[in-house]
Amino acid sequence: MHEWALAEAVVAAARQIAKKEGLKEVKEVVIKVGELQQVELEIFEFALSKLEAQGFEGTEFNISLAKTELQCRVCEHKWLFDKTNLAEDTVEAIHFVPEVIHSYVRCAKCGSPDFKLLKGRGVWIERLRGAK
Amino acid sequence: MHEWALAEAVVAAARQIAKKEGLKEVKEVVIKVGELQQVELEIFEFALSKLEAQGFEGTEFNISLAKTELQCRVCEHKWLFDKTNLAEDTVEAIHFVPEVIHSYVRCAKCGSPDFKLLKGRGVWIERLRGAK
Amino acid sequence: MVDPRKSIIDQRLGKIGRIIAVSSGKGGVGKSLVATTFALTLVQKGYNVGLFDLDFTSPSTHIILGAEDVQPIEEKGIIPPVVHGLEYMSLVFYTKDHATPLRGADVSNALIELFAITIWSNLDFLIIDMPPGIGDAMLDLIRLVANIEFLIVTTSSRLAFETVKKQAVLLQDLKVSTIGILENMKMDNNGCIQAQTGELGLRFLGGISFDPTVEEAIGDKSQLLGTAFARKVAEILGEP
Amino acid sequence: MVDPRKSIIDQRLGKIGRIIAVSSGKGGVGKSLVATTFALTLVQKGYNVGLFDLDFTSPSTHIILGAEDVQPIEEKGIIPPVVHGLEYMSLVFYTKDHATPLRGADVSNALIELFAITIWSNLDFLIIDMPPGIGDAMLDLIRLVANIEFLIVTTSSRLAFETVKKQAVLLQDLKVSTIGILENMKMDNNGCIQAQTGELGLRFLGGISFDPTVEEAIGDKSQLLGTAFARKVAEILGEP
Ligand SMILES: Nc1ncnc2c1ncn2[C@@H]1O[C@H](COP(=O)(O)OP(=O)(O)O)[C@@H](O)[C@H]1O
Ligand SMILES: Nc1ncnc2c1ncn2[C@@H]1O[C@H](COP(=O)(O)OP(=O)(O)O)[C@@H](O)[C@H]1O
Ligand SMILES: [Mg+2]
Ligand SMILES: [Mg+2]
Ligand SMILES: [Mg+2]
Ligand SMILES: [Mg+2]
Ligand code: NI
Ligand code: NI
Ligand SMILES: [Zn+2]
Ligand SMILES: [Zn+2]
Repeated sequence: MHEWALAEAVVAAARQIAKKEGLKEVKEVVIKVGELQQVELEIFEFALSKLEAQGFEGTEFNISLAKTELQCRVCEHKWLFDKTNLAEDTVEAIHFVPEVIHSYVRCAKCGSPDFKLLKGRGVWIERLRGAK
Repeated sequence: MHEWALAEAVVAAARQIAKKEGLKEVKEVVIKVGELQQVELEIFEFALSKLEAQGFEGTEFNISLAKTELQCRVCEHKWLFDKTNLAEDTVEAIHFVPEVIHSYVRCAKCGSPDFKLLKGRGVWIERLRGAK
Repeated sequence: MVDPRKSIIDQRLGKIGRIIAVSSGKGGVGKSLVATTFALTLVQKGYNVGLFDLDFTSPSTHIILGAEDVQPIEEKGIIPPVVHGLEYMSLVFYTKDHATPLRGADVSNALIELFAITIWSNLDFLIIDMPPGIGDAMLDLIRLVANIEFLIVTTSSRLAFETVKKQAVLLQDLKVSTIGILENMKMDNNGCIQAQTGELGLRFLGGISFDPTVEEAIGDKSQLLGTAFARKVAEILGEP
Repeated sequence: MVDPRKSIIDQRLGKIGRIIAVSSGKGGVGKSLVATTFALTLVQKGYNVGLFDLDFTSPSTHIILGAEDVQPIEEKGIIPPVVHGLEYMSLVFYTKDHATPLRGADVSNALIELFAITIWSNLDFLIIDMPPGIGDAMLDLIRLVANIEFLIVTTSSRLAFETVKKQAVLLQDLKVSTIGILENMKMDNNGCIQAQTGELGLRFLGGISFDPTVEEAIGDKSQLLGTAFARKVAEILGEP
């Protein structure tokens, strides 16, 4: 449910961008959600729909998921995040703060916790479409 | 003159890449040198030419300079590195370890030392051209 | 690509009176002990107080508080549990007893995430326990938290003060609000740190002696607040 | 795009017998004092020794050594100056008395640069003074320095040992060589840290008392080596 907080951030950011770019109307906000954070899309979308009232009446929030790609800094192995073998607690911890993945997950090839998140971490705004 | 040490690193890296890619012969190593580090190109090229003997007899080391672009994390201002107003000592310190720029240079717009080096830091290999 | 999280931080911190980061370029000077005791002292005075542990790779405040078996609640954000009257937040809720090997960029990301999703109530004070150094966490507070104030802790040792001096000069240069310098585990009475603090144009907040009873009191709030250390913290910082 | 610097590090360190990082998840436990005294002790025994300060944002070893007016020489790389018989390297040669607000990525970059360009001679030992924590510097040593060994320093305090324990378990998991745990500024004789070190399956190297004469000796090599602290360091680490 903390998805609500993330939705508020998206709306606040969209408002800032619209202002900066001098948009009178925001037609579409293109949002990417990284798989790592396991955002519950229904809640996130529900929150966005409620927040629409705050100046985004006609706005379409276009959300798509992005796979989470990780790369080991030691052996350069790349892999996609997969929660299958993680405990429920762990997945929940990563849900709140994705970086704690470094406490729980290791490179499958060399065992290192020293890997980068190449993409698909959390929630970001790809672009705004609007009218001036 | 520590350019020699950087040249050795380039040759060692080129050898590793060539091995990894199974190249029998390396025809060209394309090298970029970021302006920030103020590498003395004559010494660097001289060192490379001496090091050629070590397995890079016919290799062309193709060096070009890259401007140094910085961006403030506070106000997002972007600018190009310019040593004009820096003390000689400071330029020398940055020559050895470019990151010490954070001790001496501030964002011209907001005064912050919290900026990123977007590009043009030091020496890197852009690509190798060879024959298998 | 825009990171939306930064845009909500002002709003998340909007209902908080003062935000004070207990900081030091140097490690092991007593930041965590001072921050925790300071926060508890303010609670005793009747203020609404939050304590936020930003030392992600070596968190200590949960040990000092004896904050076991508490966990944030997930609502329209993360609601910090109340520990001894403090709204308390730490990454340790999510890392438990696992080591947390984070590079600076991860520290920064985790910090931004926690600021974006933690829902503090109408606090009079939010006290932040900082990691040592002048790296990602300090730089992020400066850029992201509009009304941040730094309280700098040092010991009497040259090894601590040389670093703290550089940090204090930097914060002054950057026009970041600095409450002053606190000398912890004070060794003698020569007033050397006090004098040097004055030369920097900063306020010397006071000195706190080494108190051998503190170690025993770690994890026990009442015992901690009964130490000479805590009385001194209250004397120096009780009316911030 | 390839960073060539990493490819030369093995060669730069190739003539060095042992590389020991004096480390701690916790700050202020005595890493810098132990590392410096350890290195000086090895010099006294006739070994060829280097001391490399990797605590870029709060460097201390130059103060402990009293290493003023020295500077590396630029040749086919950077030749560390010899200070009290030690080949000595620190970023402070380039940052002087300026604060060095580096984010983790900058720490990592500066560390790689220094490893790539510093020309050590045929050393028996390179002692590394680490910053606190388990961030960029520790992770980089693990990935870049093949035969790195960690010596972990703690104090007797729960606040230090809780963090050190996590670090030690992590290093064991990663199969990184760890010499053992040193208990500095030891407070009592209950053997608690020693027992817990044993439970971790690690070697307990010994305990060193708080020595009030150390502060006076900072910056004066002969005085430092005459302290009870230094005698104890020599006793514990003299035959590593
Ligand atoms: N005034 C004091 N008297 C006794 N012990 C102290 C005092 N201040 C701090 N300590 C102890 O010193 C150590 C470092 O304190 P801590 O708060 O963890 O420092 P930091 O957060 O700066 O790393 C801890 O073991 C703590 O209990
Ligand atoms: N055994 C000891 N006796 C007295 N003072 C000590 C002892 N060990 C360390 N110190 C002091 O404790 C402080 C922290 O030591 P330092 O080496 O700077 O720690 P670190 O490098 O872990 O931050 C310094 O002021 C140092 O002089
Ligand atoms: Mg602390
Ligand atoms: Mg309240
Ligand atoms: Mg140190
Ligand atoms: Mg020698
Ligand atoms: Ni949630
Ligand atoms: Ni040079
Ligand atoms: Zn790996
Ligand atoms: Zn700026």
